Amino acid sequence: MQTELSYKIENFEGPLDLLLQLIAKNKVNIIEVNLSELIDQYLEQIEYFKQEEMDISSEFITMASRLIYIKTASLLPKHEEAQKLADELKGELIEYQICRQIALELSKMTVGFDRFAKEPEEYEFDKTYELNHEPQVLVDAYISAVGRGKRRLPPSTAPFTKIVARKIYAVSSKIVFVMRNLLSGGKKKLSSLYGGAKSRSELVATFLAVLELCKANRVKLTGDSPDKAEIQLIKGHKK
Amino acid sequence: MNREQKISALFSVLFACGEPISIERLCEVFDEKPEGVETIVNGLKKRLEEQQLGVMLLTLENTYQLATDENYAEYIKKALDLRRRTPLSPAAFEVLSVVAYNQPVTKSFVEQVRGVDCSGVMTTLIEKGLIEERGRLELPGRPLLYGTTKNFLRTFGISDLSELPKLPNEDHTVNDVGEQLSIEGTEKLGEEE
Amino acid sequence: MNREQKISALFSVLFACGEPISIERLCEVFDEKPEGVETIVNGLKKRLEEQQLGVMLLTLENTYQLATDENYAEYIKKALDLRRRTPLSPAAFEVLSVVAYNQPVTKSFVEQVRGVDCSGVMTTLIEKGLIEERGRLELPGRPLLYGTTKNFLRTFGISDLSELPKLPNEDHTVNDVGEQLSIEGTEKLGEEE
Repeated sequence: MQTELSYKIENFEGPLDLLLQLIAKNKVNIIEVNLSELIDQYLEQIEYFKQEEMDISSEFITMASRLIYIKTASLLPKHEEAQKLADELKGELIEYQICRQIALELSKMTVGFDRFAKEPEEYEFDKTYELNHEPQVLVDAYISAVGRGKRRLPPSTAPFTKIVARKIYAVSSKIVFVMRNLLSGGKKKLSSLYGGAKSRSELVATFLAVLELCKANRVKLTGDSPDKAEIQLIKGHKK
Repeated sequence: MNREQKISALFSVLFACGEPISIERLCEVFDEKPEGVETIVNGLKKRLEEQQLGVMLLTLENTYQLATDENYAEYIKKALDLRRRTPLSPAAFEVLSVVAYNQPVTKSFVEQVRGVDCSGVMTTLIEKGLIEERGRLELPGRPLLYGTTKNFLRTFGISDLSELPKLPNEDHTVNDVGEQLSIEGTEKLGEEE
Repeated sequence: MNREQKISALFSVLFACGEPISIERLCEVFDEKPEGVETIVNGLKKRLEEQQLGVMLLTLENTYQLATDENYAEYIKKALDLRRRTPLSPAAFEVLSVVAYNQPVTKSFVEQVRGVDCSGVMTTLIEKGLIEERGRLELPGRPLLYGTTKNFLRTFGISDLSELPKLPNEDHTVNDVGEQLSIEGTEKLGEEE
């Protein structure tokens, strides 16, 4: 099947959008679409994006590998699994198509965009909260926010690394890490602090933590070359 | 206070508050039963229609709000310097439609339907007051749930979610498939988390 | 647009803007000379007087603004006052509890815990006098720290933070000790202020 490869990646809301547009191009509906051909067209399209050195987001690649997997599975003598995967994909496409249709209808219902409300009057009103609640409400809310069993915070940094500006967070945790390492007193080789680092950003964070602690006069660095540098906690630091 | 005065009082209250006011709050303010408030509300609606003042009374679920007539939008935009206000993106309309028809709904559900990350769009929609948090889903990870706001209703010119456009292809075959799908979808969502 | 429509348009513009608008601005908006705008303004004044809607048009120097009639001030106050008797949202309770049990704490910390942007909720809680600023954390960026207020104690009927209910799972697993250690570290840093 001949497909014209003239799209730009920015024209698509995501891999599902690209698939829907390929289906539309073939002038068939989702139920009847020949999945094998569709997969080929999708992969061809991704290949084209790559050749044109366009920025392809990971979602497109993930979908590509999923499609390849479906195709591979369908080559097996028993391909119930391939059928299941194909149905799943078709289902997602139908669902997304409905979403697109509704979105289109919503985008036509714009009368309210031209109806303006008014800001509340600026009375000199005290906004101070006046109600009373049982303190237990806070415990429930806390459990809701944090989850049970995570009584103390900060929780492990792992789940949040994607959300939080990594550098700042990691530095604060590395300050704790460095302090903990030095609590026993005595000098330690600076390089020993880097031992457990798993990534460059972790190394950088540890280094920044050491600098922060130096600046705050909590640790002392000695030694005349980087590989001989030693770090020590400053005792009797005033609080 | 006679009926006409009550209508004027209601107008000035809605005017001063700006945001949607619930019927319960109006009952307290005017020391009236809900039916009493509704009578006043209907009186005001009628008066605003007759007097053509350029504002109208909107019903948004169980709340009321004054808003300007769309016919004068051009002047208001000019006065507020809103001409360069960006309309919603196609992505925003898609996210809104998933949230509106499936609420309360998690971000990962929206992302599953659209097949792409939606964090940025969701944040924008929260900032624009079109969607809001609605508690959490009782699943491991306790993901946040989202729903549409009163402002969403006003923006799309409806007074209730039931006035949203019907889902397309509501005939037996596709609907069957659709239902099965959404069940599959939900299960997957659960497993993932 | 005829004269009556212009009057309605003026009302909707003044309504949507809220603040006083200068005559120059109105000249631009309606593409009129000052005399033309004045005619419309006078028309609106007259209409508002006749219609007795509880709102009037004020002239302040060379600006115009809508304001509510003092006759209905009592109701407006009641309505606006009731607004602060709306209970906190679930999101607000969550933010409040995270601040209460971990203070002093940064906004980004609260956001890490909840997994979403909390700016709006934090602002509301400050306005309601439930949380307040508590200096800055000595870390790159010097983020603001927040803690609870006296009004917070009153709201929950306690006289001291130590009276906050204990959080569940106060066990002494190894993991827990580690977490406590890191808390100590953070606290020390905070105290340096």
